Amino acid sequence: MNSITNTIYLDHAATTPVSAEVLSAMLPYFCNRYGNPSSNYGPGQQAKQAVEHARAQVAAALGCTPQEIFFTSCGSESDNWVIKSTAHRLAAEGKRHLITTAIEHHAVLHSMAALEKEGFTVTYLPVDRYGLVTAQQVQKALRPDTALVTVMYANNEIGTIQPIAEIGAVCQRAGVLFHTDAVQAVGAVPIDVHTQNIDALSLSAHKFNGPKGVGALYLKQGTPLPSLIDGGAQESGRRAGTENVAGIVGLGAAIEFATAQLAEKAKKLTALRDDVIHTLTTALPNVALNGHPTLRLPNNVNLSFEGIEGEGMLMLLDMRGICASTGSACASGSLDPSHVLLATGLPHEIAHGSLRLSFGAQSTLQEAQIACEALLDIVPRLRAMSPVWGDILTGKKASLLR
Amino acid sequence: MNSITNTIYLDHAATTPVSAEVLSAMLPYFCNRYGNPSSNYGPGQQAKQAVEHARAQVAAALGCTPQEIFFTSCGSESDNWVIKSTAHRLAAEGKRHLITTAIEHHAVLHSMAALEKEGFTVTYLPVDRYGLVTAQQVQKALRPDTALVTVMYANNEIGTIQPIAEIGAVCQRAGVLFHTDAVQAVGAVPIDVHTQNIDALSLSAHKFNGPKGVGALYLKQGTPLPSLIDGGAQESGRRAGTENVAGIVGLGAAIEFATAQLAEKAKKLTALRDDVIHTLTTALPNVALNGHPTLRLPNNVNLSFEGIEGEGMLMLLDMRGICASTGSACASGSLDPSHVLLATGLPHEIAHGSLRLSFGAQSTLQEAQIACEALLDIVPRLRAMSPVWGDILTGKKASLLR
Amino acid sequence: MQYSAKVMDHFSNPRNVGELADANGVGEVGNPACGDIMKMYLRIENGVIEEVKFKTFGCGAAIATSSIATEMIKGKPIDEALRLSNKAVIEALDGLPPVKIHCSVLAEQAVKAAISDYYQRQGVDPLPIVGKLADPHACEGGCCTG
Amino acid sequence: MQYSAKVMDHFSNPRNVGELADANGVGEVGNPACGDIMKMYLRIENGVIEEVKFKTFGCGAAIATSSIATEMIKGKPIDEALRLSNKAVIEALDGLPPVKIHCSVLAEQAVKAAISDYYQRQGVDPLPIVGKLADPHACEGGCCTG
Ligand SMILES: Cc1ncc(COP(=O)(O)O)c(C=O)c1O
Ligand SMILES: Cc1ncc(COP(=O)(O)O)c(C=O)c1O
Repeated sequence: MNSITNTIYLDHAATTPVSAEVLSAMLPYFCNRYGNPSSNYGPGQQAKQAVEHARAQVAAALGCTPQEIFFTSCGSESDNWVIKSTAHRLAAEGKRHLITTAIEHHAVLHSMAALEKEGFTVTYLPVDRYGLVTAQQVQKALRPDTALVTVMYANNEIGTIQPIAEIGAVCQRAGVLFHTDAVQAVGAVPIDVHTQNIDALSLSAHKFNGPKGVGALYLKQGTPLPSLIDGGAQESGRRAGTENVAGIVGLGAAIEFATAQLAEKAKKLTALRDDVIHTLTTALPNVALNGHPTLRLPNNVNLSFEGIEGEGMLMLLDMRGICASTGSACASGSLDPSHVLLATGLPHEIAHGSLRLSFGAQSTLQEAQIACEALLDIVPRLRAMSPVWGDILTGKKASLLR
Repeated sequence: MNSITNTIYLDHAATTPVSAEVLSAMLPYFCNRYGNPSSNYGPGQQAKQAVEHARAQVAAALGCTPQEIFFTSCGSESDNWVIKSTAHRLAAEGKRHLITTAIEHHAVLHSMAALEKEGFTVTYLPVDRYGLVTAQQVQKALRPDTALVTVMYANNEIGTIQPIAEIGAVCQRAGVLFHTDAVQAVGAVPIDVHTQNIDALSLSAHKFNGPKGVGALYLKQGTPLPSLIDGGAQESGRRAGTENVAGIVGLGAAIEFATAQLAEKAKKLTALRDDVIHTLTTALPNVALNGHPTLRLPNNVNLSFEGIEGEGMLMLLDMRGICASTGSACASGSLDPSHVLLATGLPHEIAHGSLRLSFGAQSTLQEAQIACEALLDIVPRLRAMSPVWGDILTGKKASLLR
Repeated sequence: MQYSAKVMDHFSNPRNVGELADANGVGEVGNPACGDIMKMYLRIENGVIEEVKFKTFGCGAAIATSSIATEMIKGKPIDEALRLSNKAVIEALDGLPPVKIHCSVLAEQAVKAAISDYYQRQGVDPLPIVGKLADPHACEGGCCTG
Repeated sequence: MQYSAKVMDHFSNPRNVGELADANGVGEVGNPACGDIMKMYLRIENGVIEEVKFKTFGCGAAIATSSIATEMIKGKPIDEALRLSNKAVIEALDGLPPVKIHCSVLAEQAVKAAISDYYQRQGVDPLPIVGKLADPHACEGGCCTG
């Protein structure tokens, strides 16, 4: 059972609790070791050492050097920084083309949209029904004026893991900077920036039991990148602002814990995941898995339940203390359902009926079973109210599931 | 005595400890109430309410509405955001001129430098010997193509407080956006954005016993401002990134405490400040106050000690467990001493001999006295080693102090 | 989403769910592609709505507004049911979140669509009585996106 | 600033501080406007540095490098003192932070300037012996900004 009392929290892709170990690593840096790392006296240097220790922890987790790690305030900042600043820098050399995918997080897509407004050209690679892009697609999209390729490591909604090393190799051969938004991947799957040919990588602490409001950008040694936030000489002069020392310490501790437990955690969660998928797809009719069956985050379940809408499912789950997520527009107040689900070719009404369960290090089999039981009750109940489901049952309407 | 054990911390302008009350307000939001404010279920909405409560606390402290407060990751981000995004937005209308002062924080000055590289024109208003600019200077500098005026509320090095309301009135009449970097002022002096004609204001929690890594931008209702960090719909769609809930709660609690205790704290610190200034300037020869004698932050002492250099002072203070700051280049590894001190007309060698003591809510008279006693020992000791001081004593060199 | 207790009640215990085999007026508005569809079944006798049922595919507010709308028109004369405004639906639910306001319009439209259907079946042109209805299947009029 | 224990020792207990009334070689390098000035006083007898004192205005590293440089040349023949390199100064201090490396150059230059002055007072052209010295008062050569 999770620490939000009486709650079964199955939305770890949205955010995770700070683990007790991480919080205890952070605690001294609020009221006691509160020095400014830029200060030369003892307490300042103590804070600086803590920041540098965290930098080494992040570097160790990614297989790079500490000098290649820059702390930011979140995954979104890391994405914005590398995309916008690279585009602006290379525009001077006439490179005004960027490549990404249709299923990126909004931090990437809206950065691209901002650049398009400025006159940049962006290629959005389509994905297959599983949410996959291929290195060949990237290869074909490359142009002489391509400034950057950014492809997310793992998708936050459907959990699909991309062929990062292959895409990185294509970019490396072309001499184009390759960035990956690994916000969902770090702490979940093993990453090595060198063997995977990654030039830049975004991560965010709160996705792996670290605190919210702190992230990092890995940037390959020697890669120029103008600042997004100018000012003081923090982060080797590349990202200004007094360091969030406690947050950075938390990020360092969290990534070290997550990486150490990675294999064990992945094994446990993969079993849990496949169990839940099997239970729900066999016990209920007209349910389909979204995302790839195996090239998938160990903690991600994303299902579409035909004939019903996601917000209602979430509310009925919430009433039982179960936290989940949906790609339905109704839960987000936007016109369209998830751009990710649509990009995989799902019709709108199926996308509206999607549900994401994302497990965490502390999730138990019992929690997963309670959630499944709840859905075995909730889905039929909502379907009984649904005119769409009625039409499918009576054959007036064909099923849209594939 | 401060909570950095055996330390007399007199560098509150650099950063402050998180107060026990603020930390206890934050603590539930790490491991327990860790929901994502964008999530619709209970724990998410609980987090959202905490963020909105903090927004109301910040608004109450500044005299604006909660809808006018946007949380950021630090004062530097707030500065960069309002300056760069306003410039880029108004450039489309042909407004490519900005006005600021010579003594701003680097977050402002380096944002301006970045814009100058893009072809914007920046007027840097000079200051008088006390570090003051006047509304008349702003008035004269305004042009039809001026996009923004930004003048810091109070200077971080010399503590001088600017005539913000008058400058704001000039900008209002001219219809030009007026921003003030109030990172040093919030929690130290009373602020009311309406009566002071402020359109935008930056603040940072760690300067008033809140946590590092969280700040805010006040932006007057109806002011367009493109995002610096694009992505999710957080902060009314203006600043993406999963909210730093614990940090934001800490910012809210800290600003409420600081504002509640403001008058009392200011009275105590002003007395402490003037006592220290009096003690040191009377007991030691060739010492001069930097900044304005009365239009000055209650907690700021900045003195120049002729004939010696600041880093040495800091080191000898540090050996006695006293934390302070200097405008000397030698402490920062830069070629020139503080641009602020130079802008007030101080010769380089006097600027190198500057020392800043900045007190905090918890500072005691005893701590101030220990620091003074230490300086009464340290300054003569360094002067005894200094060929410059020797030459002044023997009359071979004239004093450069005014 | 901050729903009132009333909304939560009608969402979790919706009144009058189902179909009416002997309905003489049936209206359907919304579009599953937009995330919501409301189907309203009426049995009208002597100008009075004797029986009403609904089926809704949609979010919590879609279900709650349908449910309360059926309660508000049940047993009422047609002309009173026609005066059911989305405002009245919102008030009866103790308010709706801003992004969900349009759900109440959808409920109002569903009632009107069912009454129109009733008149049509009676061979009466509904236009002068019910008025012109908005395109019942446009996403812009969707429940969550009004 | 991360100074070695050796630097901290020489900074807080500098050796040979002061002036020499009977110095026969005095060198001054640095510029107070750049934040540092080192003045070195030598009494040279029979080609040997019998006595040495210094005064320094400057940062911790400036004081420490001056101090250790005086120790390293005291009692040494001139030619040995002339071979004092900034590297040797850095090593003797167990290292200096990167931004402070130039302080050691300043200390080396101060010794050379004092020896040049000695030769000049003796009516000997120092150039062939000491070599050309860098502009002793340029900020680029400053202690903290090398
Ligand atoms: C006047 C002023 N502006 C801006 C900043 C930047 O704030 P932060 O370090 O939170 O980015 C500071 C402090 O560092 C400051 O004193
Ligand atoms: C794939 C992906 N990228 C970026 C982000 C943004 O991270 P943050 O909320 O820390 O800015 C998230 C999570 O919100 C994410 O899942």
